[in-house]
Amino acid sequence: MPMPTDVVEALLFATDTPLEAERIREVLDLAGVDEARALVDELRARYDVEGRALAIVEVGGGYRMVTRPDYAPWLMRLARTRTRQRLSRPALETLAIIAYRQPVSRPEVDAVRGVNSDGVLESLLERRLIRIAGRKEAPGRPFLYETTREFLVAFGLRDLDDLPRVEGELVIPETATAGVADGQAQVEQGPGPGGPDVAAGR
Amino acid sequence: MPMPTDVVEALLFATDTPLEAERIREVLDLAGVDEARALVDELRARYDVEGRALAIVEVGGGYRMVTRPDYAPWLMRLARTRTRQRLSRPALETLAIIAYRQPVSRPEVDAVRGVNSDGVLESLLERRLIRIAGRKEAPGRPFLYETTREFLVAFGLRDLDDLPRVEGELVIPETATAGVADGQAQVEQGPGPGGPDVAAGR
Amino acid sequence: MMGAATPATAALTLRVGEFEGPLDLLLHLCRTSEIDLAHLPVRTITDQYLAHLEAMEFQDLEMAGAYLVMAATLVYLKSRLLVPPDETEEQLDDEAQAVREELEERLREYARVKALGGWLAAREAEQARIWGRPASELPLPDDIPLEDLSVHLLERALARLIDEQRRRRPREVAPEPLSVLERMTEILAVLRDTWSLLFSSLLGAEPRRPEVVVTLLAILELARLGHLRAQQTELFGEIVLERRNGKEDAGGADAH
Repeated sequence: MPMPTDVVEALLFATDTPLEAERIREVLDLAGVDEARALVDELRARYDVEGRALAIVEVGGGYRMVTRPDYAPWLMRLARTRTRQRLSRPALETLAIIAYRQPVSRPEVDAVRGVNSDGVLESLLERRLIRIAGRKEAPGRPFLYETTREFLVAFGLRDLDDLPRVEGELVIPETATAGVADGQAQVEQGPGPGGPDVAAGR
Repeated sequence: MPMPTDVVEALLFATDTPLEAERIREVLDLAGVDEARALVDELRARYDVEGRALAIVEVGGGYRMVTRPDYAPWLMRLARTRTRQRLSRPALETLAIIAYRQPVSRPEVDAVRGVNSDGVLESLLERRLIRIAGRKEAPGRPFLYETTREFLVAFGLRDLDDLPRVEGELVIPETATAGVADGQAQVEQGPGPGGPDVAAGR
Repeated sequence: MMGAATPATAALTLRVGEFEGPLDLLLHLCRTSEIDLAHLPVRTITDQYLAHLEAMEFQDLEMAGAYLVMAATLVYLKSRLLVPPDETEEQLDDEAQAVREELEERLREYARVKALGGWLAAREAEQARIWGRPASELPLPDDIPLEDLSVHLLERALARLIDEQRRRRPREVAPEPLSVLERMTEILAVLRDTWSLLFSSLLGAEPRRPEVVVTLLAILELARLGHLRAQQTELFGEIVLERRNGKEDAGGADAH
């Protein structure tokens, strides 16, 4: 009969997305999530003591089995091409704004960046690093954006608290008063909810 | 400095196609294939001694890291929870039709999608994203489906008017059972727990 | 010297593409002149900004507009400088001073965002050094985790359907019993990680009849498609399932 930690090992091996403690609990029929966490911790400690190629990391609200960074040179030689492209600077900056101020609307993102963010938001949505979280209770009812779990995984973050603290608060300037944003950040007022601004550019 | 056997472990972990001894030799810059084989054998022996969840097998002209067969029942349970926690593309498509054209009957959904939607509707019902809104006054009196309050919550919508506008109109083809395609007016309104806000505005 | 009105000519060769927008350019000018973001020297920075603007070539009208609006703000500030001009302590009237402070705040804010963007980039690079298990072809990349659902996905799904209808390509009606499809997905996912398994291990402890039927159908379909081989060594014995090392294996290598 397999030991519970070994079952956890099998489960972690068999998932390519982070495995939540709750799902471990469910699959192993454990009484509580804490028990599941304890099993992972035990396995993780074992991996760390042995100091081999694999490690267990906590990311995006779950656990993942990954190779340690020291092995990158050989894995790169294995030429498992990574189709995932690096994000551009505008994309990273937009992501930073959303990560800190979520949920946040496009006009607000525009105001911080001083430029239109339509295209960037679109590609971040496409890569599922952000999602639409609803609409803002403001004129034009613009969409609100927030980061996804995929975002946490892509950047190796356990949760949003893993983001570094920034000196001072990130302040989103009022779009109406922001000189630069005038004229471009202003949402074209649609006749009703779901107005033309939403349909634009699709 | 990583040990060669550990490098082999990393390589096997990161590939799911059988890894040939020759590839291992190449990546590790070994003198010969025998040396590569010896490393795998060493790793394999270590795995067997420890008797844990993972094993290394020789198949299809190469080596693979796999879970031992004893763990299959748990992996199957895991796969099932994974299925439950994701929405497939057909499910998303069906959900879109219902969200934008609710209430809508199964024959109508089938006609738009061109496939039988029984299974998809089932899984959407199970995930409580849709519910039965009543029966259509049409031959066969098929069930009508509409989105739920949980649907709104999952997508961060206040009400259905918050849905993004889509250019163009989805045509619901005449179906054998649906006498009037646009017969939404004659819906038997089920004043269920979903509340009037869900059905409103369409 | 930051009092110099003419910016370094070397800086003028910078292309538009190197800046994310007017704030980025302004920040760059401040950084190269080691300017304190809390005390923006209006005269110097305006001159430098305008000089750069002249050297820029815009392809994007909207982007050009954003740069021009910033230019207008700076020129406005410069015009409100009280005379006599004092190089060390620039004085503005209250109204203009408010605009300056807002601009300074936005600049500091942008500096923070830029720093965070840099942090994320480093983080991304770090993540590129670790490998997880290869993403399986299954579940399909289209499958969305429930917590990452977003209305733009519904929007696109509907747009796709409408588009298809427009092109009048009637869809073929085909049966799609999803639970069989789902079960196929599950079985393949397990077989990826374990290579061979017993039929009985696919079922729960107390399998219900429909579950057995669906599982059996899924296996038959997978066998037909060449994804697995099912073997029964003796009559009424256990069915052993084995993943077939076929073309889907070769495809899997570059599927991620």
